Amino acid sequence: MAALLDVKNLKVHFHTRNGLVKAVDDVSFSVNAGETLAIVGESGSGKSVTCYSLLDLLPKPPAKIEGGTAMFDGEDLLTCDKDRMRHFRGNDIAMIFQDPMTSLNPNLTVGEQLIEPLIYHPDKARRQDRATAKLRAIELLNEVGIVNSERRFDSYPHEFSGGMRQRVMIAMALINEPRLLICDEPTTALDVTIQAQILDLIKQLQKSRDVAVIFISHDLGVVAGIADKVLVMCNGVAMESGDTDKIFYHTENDYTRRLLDAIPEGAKTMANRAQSENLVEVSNLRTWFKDFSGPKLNIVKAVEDASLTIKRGEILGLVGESGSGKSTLGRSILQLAPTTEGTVTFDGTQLTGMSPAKLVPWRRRMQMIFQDPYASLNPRMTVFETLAEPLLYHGIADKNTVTEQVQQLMDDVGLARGHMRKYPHEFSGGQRQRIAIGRAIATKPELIIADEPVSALDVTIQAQVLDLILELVERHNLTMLFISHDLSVVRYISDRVLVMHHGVLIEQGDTEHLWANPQQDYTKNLLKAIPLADPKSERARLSS
Amino acid sequence: MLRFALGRLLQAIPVLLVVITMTFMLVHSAPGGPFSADKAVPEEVLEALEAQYNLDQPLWQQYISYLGDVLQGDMGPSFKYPGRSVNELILSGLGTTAELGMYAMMVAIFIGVIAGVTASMRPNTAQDYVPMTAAMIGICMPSFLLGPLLVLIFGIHLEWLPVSGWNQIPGDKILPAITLGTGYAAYIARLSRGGMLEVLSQDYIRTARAKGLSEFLIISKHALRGGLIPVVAFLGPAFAGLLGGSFVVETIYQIPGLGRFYVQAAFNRDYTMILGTTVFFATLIILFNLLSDMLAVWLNPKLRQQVRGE
Amino acid sequence: MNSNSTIMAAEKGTSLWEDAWIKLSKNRLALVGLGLLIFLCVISLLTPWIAPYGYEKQDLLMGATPPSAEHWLGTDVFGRDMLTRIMWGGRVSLMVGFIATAVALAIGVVYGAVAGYVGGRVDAVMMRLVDILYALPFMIFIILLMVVFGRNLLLLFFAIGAVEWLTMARIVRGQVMSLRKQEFVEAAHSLGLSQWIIIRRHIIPNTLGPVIVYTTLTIPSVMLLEAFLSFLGLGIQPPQSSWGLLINYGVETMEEYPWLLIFPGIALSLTLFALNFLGDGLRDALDPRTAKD
Amino acid sequence: MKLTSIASSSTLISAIALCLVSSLLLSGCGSSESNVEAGNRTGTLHWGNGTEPQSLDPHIATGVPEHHIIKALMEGLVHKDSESLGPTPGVAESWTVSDDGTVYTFKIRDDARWSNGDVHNAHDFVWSWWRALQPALGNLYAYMYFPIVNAREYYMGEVTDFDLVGVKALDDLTLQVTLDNPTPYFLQLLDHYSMFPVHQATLEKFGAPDERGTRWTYAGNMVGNGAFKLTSWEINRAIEVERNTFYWGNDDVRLNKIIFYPTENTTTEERMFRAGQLHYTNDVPIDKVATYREANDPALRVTPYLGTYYYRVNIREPHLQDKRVRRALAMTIDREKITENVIKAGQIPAYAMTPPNTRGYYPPISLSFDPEAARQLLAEAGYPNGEGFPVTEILYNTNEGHRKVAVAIQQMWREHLNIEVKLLNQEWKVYLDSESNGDYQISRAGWIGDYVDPNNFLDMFICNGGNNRTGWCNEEYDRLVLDVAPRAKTHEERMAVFTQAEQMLLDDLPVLPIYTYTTKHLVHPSMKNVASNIMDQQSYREIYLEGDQD
Repeated sequence: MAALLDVKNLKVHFHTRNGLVKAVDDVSFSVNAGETLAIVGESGSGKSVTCYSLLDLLPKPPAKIEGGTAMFDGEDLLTCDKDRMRHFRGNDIAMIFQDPMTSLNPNLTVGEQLIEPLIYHPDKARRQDRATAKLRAIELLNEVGIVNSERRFDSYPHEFSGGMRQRVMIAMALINEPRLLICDEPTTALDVTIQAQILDLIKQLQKSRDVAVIFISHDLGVVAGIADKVLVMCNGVAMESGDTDKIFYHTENDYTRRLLDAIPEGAKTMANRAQSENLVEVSNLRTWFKDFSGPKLNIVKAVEDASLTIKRGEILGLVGESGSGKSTLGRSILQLAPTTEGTVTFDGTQLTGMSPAKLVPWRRRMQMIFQDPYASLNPRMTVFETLAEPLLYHGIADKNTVTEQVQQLMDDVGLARGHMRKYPHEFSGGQRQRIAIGRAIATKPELIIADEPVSALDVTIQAQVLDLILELVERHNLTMLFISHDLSVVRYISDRVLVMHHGVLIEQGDTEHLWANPQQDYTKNLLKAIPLADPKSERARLSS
Repeated sequence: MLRFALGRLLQAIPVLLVVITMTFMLVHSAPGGPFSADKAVPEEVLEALEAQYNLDQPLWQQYISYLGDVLQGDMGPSFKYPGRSVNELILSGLGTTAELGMYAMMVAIFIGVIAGVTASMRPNTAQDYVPMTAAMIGICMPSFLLGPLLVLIFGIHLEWLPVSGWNQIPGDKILPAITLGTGYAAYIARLSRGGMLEVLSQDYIRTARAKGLSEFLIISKHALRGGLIPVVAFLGPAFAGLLGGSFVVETIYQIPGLGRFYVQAAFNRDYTMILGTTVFFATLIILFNLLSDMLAVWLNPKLRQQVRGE
Repeated sequence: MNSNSTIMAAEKGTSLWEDAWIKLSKNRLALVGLGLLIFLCVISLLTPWIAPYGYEKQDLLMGATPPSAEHWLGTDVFGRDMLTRIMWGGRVSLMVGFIATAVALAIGVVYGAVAGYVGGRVDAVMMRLVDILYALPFMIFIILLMVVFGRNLLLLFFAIGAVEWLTMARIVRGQVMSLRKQEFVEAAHSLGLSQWIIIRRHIIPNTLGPVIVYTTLTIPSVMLLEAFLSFLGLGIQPPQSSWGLLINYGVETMEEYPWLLIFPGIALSLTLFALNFLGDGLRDALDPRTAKD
Repeated sequence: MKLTSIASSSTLISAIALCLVSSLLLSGCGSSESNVEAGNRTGTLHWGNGTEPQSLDPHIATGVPEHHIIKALMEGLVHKDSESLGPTPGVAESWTVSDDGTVYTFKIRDDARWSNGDVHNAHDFVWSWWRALQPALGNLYAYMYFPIVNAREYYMGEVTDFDLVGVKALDDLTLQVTLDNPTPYFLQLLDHYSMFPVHQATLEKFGAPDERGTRWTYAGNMVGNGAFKLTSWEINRAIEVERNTFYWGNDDVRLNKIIFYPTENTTTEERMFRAGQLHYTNDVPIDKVATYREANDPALRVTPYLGTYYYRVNIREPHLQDKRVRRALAMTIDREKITENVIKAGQIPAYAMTPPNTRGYYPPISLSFDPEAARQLLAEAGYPNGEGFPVTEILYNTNEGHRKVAVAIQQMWREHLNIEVKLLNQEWKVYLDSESNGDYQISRAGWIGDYVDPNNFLDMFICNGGNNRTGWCNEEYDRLVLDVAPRAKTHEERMAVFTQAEQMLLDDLPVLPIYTYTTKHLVHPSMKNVASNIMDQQSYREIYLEGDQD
């Protein structure tokens, strides 16, 4: 039988002011009804572009489809006119996007957005009035697992959690009973536990509706469970494609291999260098925020009564899902967030209640690495300026020595010296994070608090940065609080682990010990939810 | 919401007090009294007059008594127009100016938003540059130039519209509204363009597209809401400024509005009138800033619910 | 991205401004604007030597003649050569425009940045102060200035700066409020940098975009404001003149002697466009994220 | 970026496009019938009246705009003939003057009524004049009464009993006024609004008689004795007066209604006229006058005005104390050029303070444009070829016309005397302040006569006179103007005295006369019986409108 969607030799080029970029170069694949194709690749591999081009969602210019065909049910998506395309969109082919936070219009109720495909249906015949559309929508909301959906129908997106929003997105995609569902990294922005649920949901729905699914992801672990076929892309070129087991168990392609290897697995390989002495002692720390954003002030209890110690030389992992308050805890320790109660002691000195001026010498000794390497670098400062600033400010270097020291740092974090005068935007995410790390270690600190330093990076890059961090910790004899939502990463890097939930530290222990027998149910669930790059076990887990 | 508004209004009180005090000192230290004229005014007459308006009292006494009156909502008698109270004069002009301001705003928003949205739909194409360049000119086109131009074209030569007055609808409202509105239209165009560009790059617009909605729906239903928030923020100050700045237009078109009083009062050294109008406009500025902030809150569902939740 | 110039830049070790220049020099429109401005400035500087007539040389019998061979842009009611008047007017207008705006810029940016960055009560107080200044009767204020300090150009700059900086402050404040929450500012904070350094190095440079755009719009309106102040007696006195004044007089007689309005108008508009193109160019150039092409 | 070039070119287009769009939106809603057409139909006169009147109380009002309106609402004992300006009967149907010219006896017409129908008799005048002389009222024109016996004394509080003031009601219809001296122009004064009667009952209804600005002048409250009565007063919009049916001369009045518009912006006023919104404009923008003249459009009416435009010289300034310097300055002002080429509005060059033919008075001619002689004088004064002559400042209040004259004169002095002259314009009130504080060197000034008599121009310059402000003082001059002239027996003798006095003024030149004012109006052809006289007085009783014009 003919495949539902058959893409042949797709070529998409971007004509930017910086010249031509071959985003997708001669890629072919096909999907049948009821089948799931996973397109895997790192950022810039062209996996998303491939799918956007199918629905003509690319900004033109700069994008231009240079060639190829995409036969959907006998019609070429690439050549059909706008009106025809509107018939496909949301009707035969639906799409789910990566970030549910931004993919829903914050100004409209979810209900309104849900029924739009029905009430504004491209062909008048199939349009429905609001009332019937609403019933349909509510029914779907139930189906995707949103409780008391009648009431939720009139709520706004911000009233839903990330996972819930993604469910809404899915409902929205399915409302016109599409035959092809394109999921663009639908779980990347979600916590592990939620991710598992969503994957589950998608798989069920596909079974029940017998739709074709294209599942885009950068994480082989995620797709292992649900994909029938896998297409691996890199720099716009198809590296390898075939059915899942083949790709995972007998791949011939080095790139695919590298992807698989990059997935952090197993315990930390390095020795625990923790010393007896406590570098940081936190007792009964409490951080509350006054939220002025609204006309009405409401108090956010980000951290409740946290007590912990960080031993000199150890890497302490801090895991928790988004909103658990782990970042706030980190910032509170550095006195970047105003603490409400409790004390933070650094190397025997109490930091809480110190005046900003007094803190300056201490700040030099404790640094932070932020999650988003894009936002954490001043876009108007070159690498040199960024790295030189702390050196000069803290008098570590002077005018003459600064250049050399900066180059030192760049060597340390593995950046080519030639790039010294470049601006952040000229670097890839990984390189940026290296710059950020460089800035953090510039002041020769003793403590570094790393807030999700790798979660914004591709797997392969992630692996490199993790190794870099370990290496630096070794060389500079650093103490580190490593905050992450990704348990595999935490396990890979940290000696000891704290688990945080709703602003409270619920469990802690040596990493392997905790992995072996977690006490709290919450922790157990977390550990269960970790996706593995092993189709068989994953399938088992999902179907269970 | 109430608490929010009340808080802001409380802040306004000291502001107004300072405004009154500073203005009071300004006007009383300005050269030339309210009664100086090119024909010499005999001493005894001058004394008689100053006695009539307690100008013979020491300054601080005048200040205290003035404050007292203002607190009771009485802005005192006008010096320039014997027998007319400042309240009376302000009231007589307020309606007109407010009306003028409203029409001007309507023009500004209508033209501005359309131009801005059009421009934002195809950035960096002629469809963008043309309205934006026009906007640039509009911003810098002084109304003392635009006004006469319009009058000559539409009033004198084409004879489509009256050249002055404030009696018929819409006849003699149109030219003033355009003259006063253009500058603001231009600003709004720039703002709405910026806002729309911002919003159109959002993911949820892409979602809407993927849903198969028509471009029109996407713009009107999904984009405008968020895209016009900067405009909303601008409206408050703009409207206040527009009322204050209506002087030129009111003079060109012989409109009996507040702007003329505001300026004439300064020229006439009509102390009470200057104070009155100043206080009045200060209050307007504060009120409208508050209003547009509240509107902005209202447009944001998240904040709105917090308000409801209260 | 276009690597050559970047690498070159890297070796040469360019600063933000040098980069800006590299990029600006590649932006044709901006260059046109810049050229035009320089041209206007040079003209005004050389006016005393190159002006075809004396700027106050009257010929009452030649009053208000349209453009002709000996008077390219015609003459005003006193028979003074319009071209000369405009050239001399340019000296005043450009000087007022640039200096006054610079004053407004300096005050506004710093004030707004501080208010926005410190936030909280300080911000509230500072902004209320702005409200107050907005509310005060400008004309009386000017008249007083004039009486207290007498007339001179410096005062003019001060007076104009005193009003123009208010809006500037508001714009900058808005920008800073959003910047303050950005991670790189927090990073700078975690490095222990002092507030002032953070404002100077991390906040203000990132507000440049809107500030530049607003500035390009301010300069022309400042030139017009100058005319109004001159009417109140502050600022320049006849027979000296400025574009603003010339335009004001021109409006009076725009039916009888249109050229008295058109030519000064053109001069002002030219400046306006030049500024606008240059402004947009600068904004892009000063934003490293836009490629250097 | 490339496309921007398109943009810049299409700028104008788009600007125009904007205009067009807007015009389309609003085309078709032009007003059908113009004010003038409607007015001609209904006998309504649309009158441009300068600024918004401050007050319509004849004893408080000061300006010309007020004058125009009050003249419609009230009248005095006599009128001025709109051509000869000679006295004609007003509320008084006749009068007699004693041989020594100091006692006037007026016969009030028995059909005189107030606009509310009340009887109007001699007692009204006595009361009104008593009121007008109350110091608390702050009547700027009180001096109009000063020829009357004891009026000045009463006003100054030296006399407290009003019965001693020379005004008596012999009976209901007979009013007797006694003067200190024969005052030939006294009858004229009676036509000045400051001597108009006011309705006692109405005033007392709305406050104390000497209370400033009560509401008795509001529409609905006001009761007058003029040909029209106030029907509406909308601030900054319009003042409407309608035919007063109780007016004794009502039968001769032909207008039914007059609407006075506050048109302080002459440019706008002129456009209103062109758009048919006005029958009569208060003024004409100076730049427009020339245009109308060249087109010799009959609408333009330019008439000499009883007023002089001149420069005050501050005698207190060291280098201006020398009268040779002042003469030199006076002689290098090319008045013809100024009137012909600069203001071009038919003004007449003035070489003396008093305008020519002020009730038969012609000022002495001793001044002329003579740069040669001027340089000579300046040299004698110690400034050969202007060397060492201090920088001198001309002060004027912000105004297009003043600016033009000043710029021209500045240039003339530089050219002919080679002296450095600066201009200084100030906002009106500031200018008044500096001038009355003597804080100027040379300042622009103007004087409009209150009544047609040289006295009104010459008594300004008595020592420390309120309107002198030059610091010039000459006892002999004062004696002539204050003592000799009033006692003069015959008209000729009196004029001779004034000539002598003015000659002194012209010898010393504390003021530099520049030109005699003209009044400039645009008059719609349908407006008939428009008077043209040096007082710029219109008689609404005579004006009428004729439809179907143009």
